Amino acid sequence: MKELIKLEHITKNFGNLRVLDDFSLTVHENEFITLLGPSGCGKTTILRILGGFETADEGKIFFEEKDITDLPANKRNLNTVFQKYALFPHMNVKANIAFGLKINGKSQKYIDDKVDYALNLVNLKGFENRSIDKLSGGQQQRIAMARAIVNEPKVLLLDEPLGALDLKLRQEMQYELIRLKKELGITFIYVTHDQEEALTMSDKVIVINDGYIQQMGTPEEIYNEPENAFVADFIGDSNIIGGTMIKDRLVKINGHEFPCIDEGFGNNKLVDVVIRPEDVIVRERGAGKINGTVLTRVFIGVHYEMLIKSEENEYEWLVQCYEKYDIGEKVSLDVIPSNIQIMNKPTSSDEEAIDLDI
Amino acid sequence: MTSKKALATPFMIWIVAGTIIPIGAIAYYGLTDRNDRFTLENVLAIGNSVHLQALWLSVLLALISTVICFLIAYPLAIIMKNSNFGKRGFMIFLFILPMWMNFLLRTMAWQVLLEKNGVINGMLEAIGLPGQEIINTLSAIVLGMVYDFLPFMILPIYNVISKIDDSIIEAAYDLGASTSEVITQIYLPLSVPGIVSGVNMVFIPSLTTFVISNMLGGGKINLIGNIIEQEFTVSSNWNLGSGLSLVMMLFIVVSMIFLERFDKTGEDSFI
Amino acid sequence: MKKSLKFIYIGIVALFLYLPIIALVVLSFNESKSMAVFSGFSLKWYEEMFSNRMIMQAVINTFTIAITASITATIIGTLAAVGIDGMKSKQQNLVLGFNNIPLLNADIVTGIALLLTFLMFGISLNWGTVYLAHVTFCIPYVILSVRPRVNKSTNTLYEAALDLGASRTYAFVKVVLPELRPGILAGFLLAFTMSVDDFVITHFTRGAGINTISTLIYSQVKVGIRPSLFALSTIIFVMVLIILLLVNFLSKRGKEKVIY
Amino acid sequence: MKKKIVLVISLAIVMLVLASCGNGGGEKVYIYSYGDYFDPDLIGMFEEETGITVVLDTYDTCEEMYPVIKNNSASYDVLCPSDYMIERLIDEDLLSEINFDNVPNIKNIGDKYMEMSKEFDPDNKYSVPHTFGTAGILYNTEMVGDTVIDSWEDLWNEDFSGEIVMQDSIRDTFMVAEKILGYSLNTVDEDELKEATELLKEQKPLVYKYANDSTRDILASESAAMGVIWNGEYLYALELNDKLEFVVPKEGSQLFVDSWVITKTSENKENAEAWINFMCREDIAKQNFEYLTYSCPNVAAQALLDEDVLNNEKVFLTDETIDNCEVLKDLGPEGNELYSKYWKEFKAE
Repeated sequence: MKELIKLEHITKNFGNLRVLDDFSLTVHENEFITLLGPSGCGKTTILRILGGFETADEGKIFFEEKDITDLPANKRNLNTVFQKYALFPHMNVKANIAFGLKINGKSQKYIDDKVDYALNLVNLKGFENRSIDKLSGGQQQRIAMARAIVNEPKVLLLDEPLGALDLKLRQEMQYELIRLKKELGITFIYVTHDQEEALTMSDKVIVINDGYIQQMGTPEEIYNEPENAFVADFIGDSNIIGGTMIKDRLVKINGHEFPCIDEGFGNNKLVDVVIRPEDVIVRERGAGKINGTVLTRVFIGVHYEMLIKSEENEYEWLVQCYEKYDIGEKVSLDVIPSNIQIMNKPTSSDEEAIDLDI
Repeated sequence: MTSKKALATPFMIWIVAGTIIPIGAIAYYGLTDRNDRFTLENVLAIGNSVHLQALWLSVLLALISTVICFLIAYPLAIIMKNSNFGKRGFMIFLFILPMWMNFLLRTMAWQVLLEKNGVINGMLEAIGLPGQEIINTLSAIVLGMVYDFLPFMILPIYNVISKIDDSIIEAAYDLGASTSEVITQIYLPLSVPGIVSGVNMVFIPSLTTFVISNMLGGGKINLIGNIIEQEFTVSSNWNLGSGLSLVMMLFIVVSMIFLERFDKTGEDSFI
Repeated sequence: MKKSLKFIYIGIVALFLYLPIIALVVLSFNESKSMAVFSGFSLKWYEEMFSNRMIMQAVINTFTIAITASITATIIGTLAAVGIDGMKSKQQNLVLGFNNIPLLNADIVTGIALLLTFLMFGISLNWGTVYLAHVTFCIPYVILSVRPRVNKSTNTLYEAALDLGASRTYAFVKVVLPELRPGILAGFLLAFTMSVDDFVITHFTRGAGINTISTLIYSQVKVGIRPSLFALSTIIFVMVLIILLLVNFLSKRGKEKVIY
Repeated sequence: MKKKIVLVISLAIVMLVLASCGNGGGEKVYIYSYGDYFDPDLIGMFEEETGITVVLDTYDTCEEMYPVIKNNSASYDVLCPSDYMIERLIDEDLLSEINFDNVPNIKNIGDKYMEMSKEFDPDNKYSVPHTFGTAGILYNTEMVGDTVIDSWEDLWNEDFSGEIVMQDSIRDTFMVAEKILGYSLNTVDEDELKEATELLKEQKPLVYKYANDSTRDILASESAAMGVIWNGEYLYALELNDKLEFVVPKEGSQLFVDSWVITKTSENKENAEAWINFMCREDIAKQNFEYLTYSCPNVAAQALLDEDVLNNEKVFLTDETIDNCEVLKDLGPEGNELYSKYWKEFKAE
């Protein structure tokens, strides 16, 4: 795939606060890329620098190998779908969608056709003359999309576009976005703090925290092989516990040795171990390695979610399973080797702070 | 709910005593002659060439000042909106503070500044420019009006503009609009309520002032406000003065209708 | 627009607004009475100001009228803002229309109308007539700033308080009023400012010997104003400046506390 | 029930306010005079001597004062209007006779001036002269150069365009034009008035400003070369700028007498008389003259003044000058309306 956008060594400060620090990223053509991270992590700032609403303090931006670092927003061939849609309240639906086309001096015929096409695409045919404040949130969202795509941008920047919608609508719109992406065949750069959204839609997810990229990869990679405690904790629920890598393919957790599939950490090295709650196997007492007592139990639809307190070191395991165990019941836990994910202990003080939080 | 409504009772009494009755009083004086007989003469006196000329001059000067105020205030409001936080509060402060100096004194200060041998001419001459003779002319009055009423244009416009979501402006840039297109197609239509109330708050006082024309016009220029004021003081023909006031109220009614037309936000933006 | 260009623009407008004020402040320290020449630094106008009874009386009048009128207007206006909320929308529009009249009406017309009314009812002009006139034009400002705060949430809060067993008065005083406080405060300050700065309406409704700072200045403008009035305005201006800076400073401190 | 309570409270507030409008206790005298027309220190002295509190208000022109008195919109005790206005107030029964038993110092006022007063107060029953004088041209000797200033017509000299200051008061402004045309100051002939109006309109482009007492400051700061002003301002103007000179034009001028009078509605008449008596005391009149520099009709006070001031013909006019001057008379309602009409027409130009 061809390289489309390149961010090189971007640094951005707001006052004394460093939001982005030496941030580099390459986006390829026709990718659906998601910047995922907690609020304040710098993901929106990246999008705004791309859109031309902020200027980076240092670093360069290339678009199709041209330096666009100093190009103002209105000259960039990319369009943004804003968090709260930012529709023009004094214009009707059609005028909103036609805005960019009119500015670019397109013919009336072309504009009419384009607006028709865009409204069709977002399933809002016949809404041309509605006024903006008469639309529901989901409809406004679609108009915002339509307004951006009629300009045929090479890249669409989406800043938490589904944040203001309710759950049901949000799920619907996720499918809608995937469909749109396929039909348009352009690059989407999507910003969200919702990991489910990120995993559902993207080709590539970039997890960001404190202005740094924590991990980059396909949704599966991110979920199954988190590279550090932050990613593991941020993406889905996890049990993150300290352990010792005795040798390749053998790790000691809670005083018990578990075979695993990771290599290259060295011998007798302290590591972090990530085990997803659904990967913990609950067995009758004695049938597993770690002994524990069921503390709480909630039924959440498909399965039960339980906290099980380990007897050896009081660690509380988050566990999901289909069988029902009573509170106070004594059980044993086990994990199969491929579900054990080993990570290096964080080295920077920043990440230690995160560790403490966990 | 009825008990809640009753809270407005003192206000209703005040409306009757402080607004309705006084307007009735003006109407009564305006529609009668010295002997309390009904007449339309005082109202129709606006057709008198002297009055008409003063009215025409007042409308003209008020229009000019309003336009100048708008042209100064609008870019300022946009700049104020886009300045960063700390500065924003400071700037509102900067433009409100002068209102705390008595406006008569501020106006009079212009007299001092513009006097033929005044401060401004002194400065101009010091840098080798010819002195300007604008004191006691129409320009001096316009300057006084712009000076006195500019904050009343800045504040309502700023109020409306500051409420425009930044992302709407960014969206317009994002869609390729240039700065001038953003101003004409986004800022202007969205700030109409503020503009209307700003225009009202500059136009009406400019139209009816007698103080500024008195202080800066050198007694050479009579605006309709001067005529009415003089009917009440110098000439003591209160009936004529009231009749002309009734005519002035027409303008106010028109401006009220204008305000009514535009969003209620216009009302809030007085503050 | 370039940043420096913005700066220059703001600077020019600010200069335009402040030039006369600077001139007045400078002249208040002028040795000579003449407004054309600065003949030397002197504090004599400040001395004269404090020893001149007319000026002191005008200061007292200005502030007693402003304080009493704006307090009265704040009470009536706040009650009205809540009361108006309980009206049907047609009634609301009518009442608000009347409320707008003193705001939009030319000062000169308002002043004359009040003057004629006082005389029609045989009320001789005095301190009280000025007070009544000021209350009249202050109320709309209070309503204007309080009304936006009277909305659904205050209604819900009021009902919630009733639901929890509060009496109507208690609910109003303890629940609704605190909710309206910023609006009330803004309304009061606005009314106060308008009252202090008013000239035209006072000019028409003032009685014998009732001068406010504005009318005193006007009566002196033609005779040749004495710099002691510049001194007075300078002092008021500086006081306002200090108060505003203090308020600003304190509220900033307050905000920081909230954050940390 | 609630409604009634609110109603009662709001009425109570209104009543309270109305009640508080009454004046506080203590003896008072309400004075309404031209602005800056006597030494402000005198107020304190008077209060100390008599225990009467002075409440002072000022006006700029008599015309401004008249409607206030006429409508009794504010009640004053003592006024200090000019001659023609006193006549009008007497005619309209707005003044009360002064009890001269309470004003023994009336003896200090020269007979000459009491005689002059008879022009507008035929029996000397209502008024006590405070100042008198005439209008003339104050000019800057340097700015006018070689031009000799001795006629009202010099105010129409186009060489001084934009450097001429005129009075901004109906009768005083018309006076200048009427004198040039050779008409009486008190003409009510519409044709003559029309002619005067035309003359004033013609002059308007040359005029820097229509001003009242500030004429002195404008000339002192050399923003204008000449202006119409009262002779009483001359000494003070000279202090500010020694290039100034004053002349009473040869066509003759207006003679004014400004006198203390007491209103019909006065509630503090004896205090008012005490004030007038105080102002007539020789030492007070002298102090006031030194402050005001308007010619004072108080003969006893004149005796206390320096010779050269007394002999200054610009301050204490010669009989010859006085004879050449005319006193303004009240013109009656029609006459006043006629002046108003032409005044407005001239202003609208």
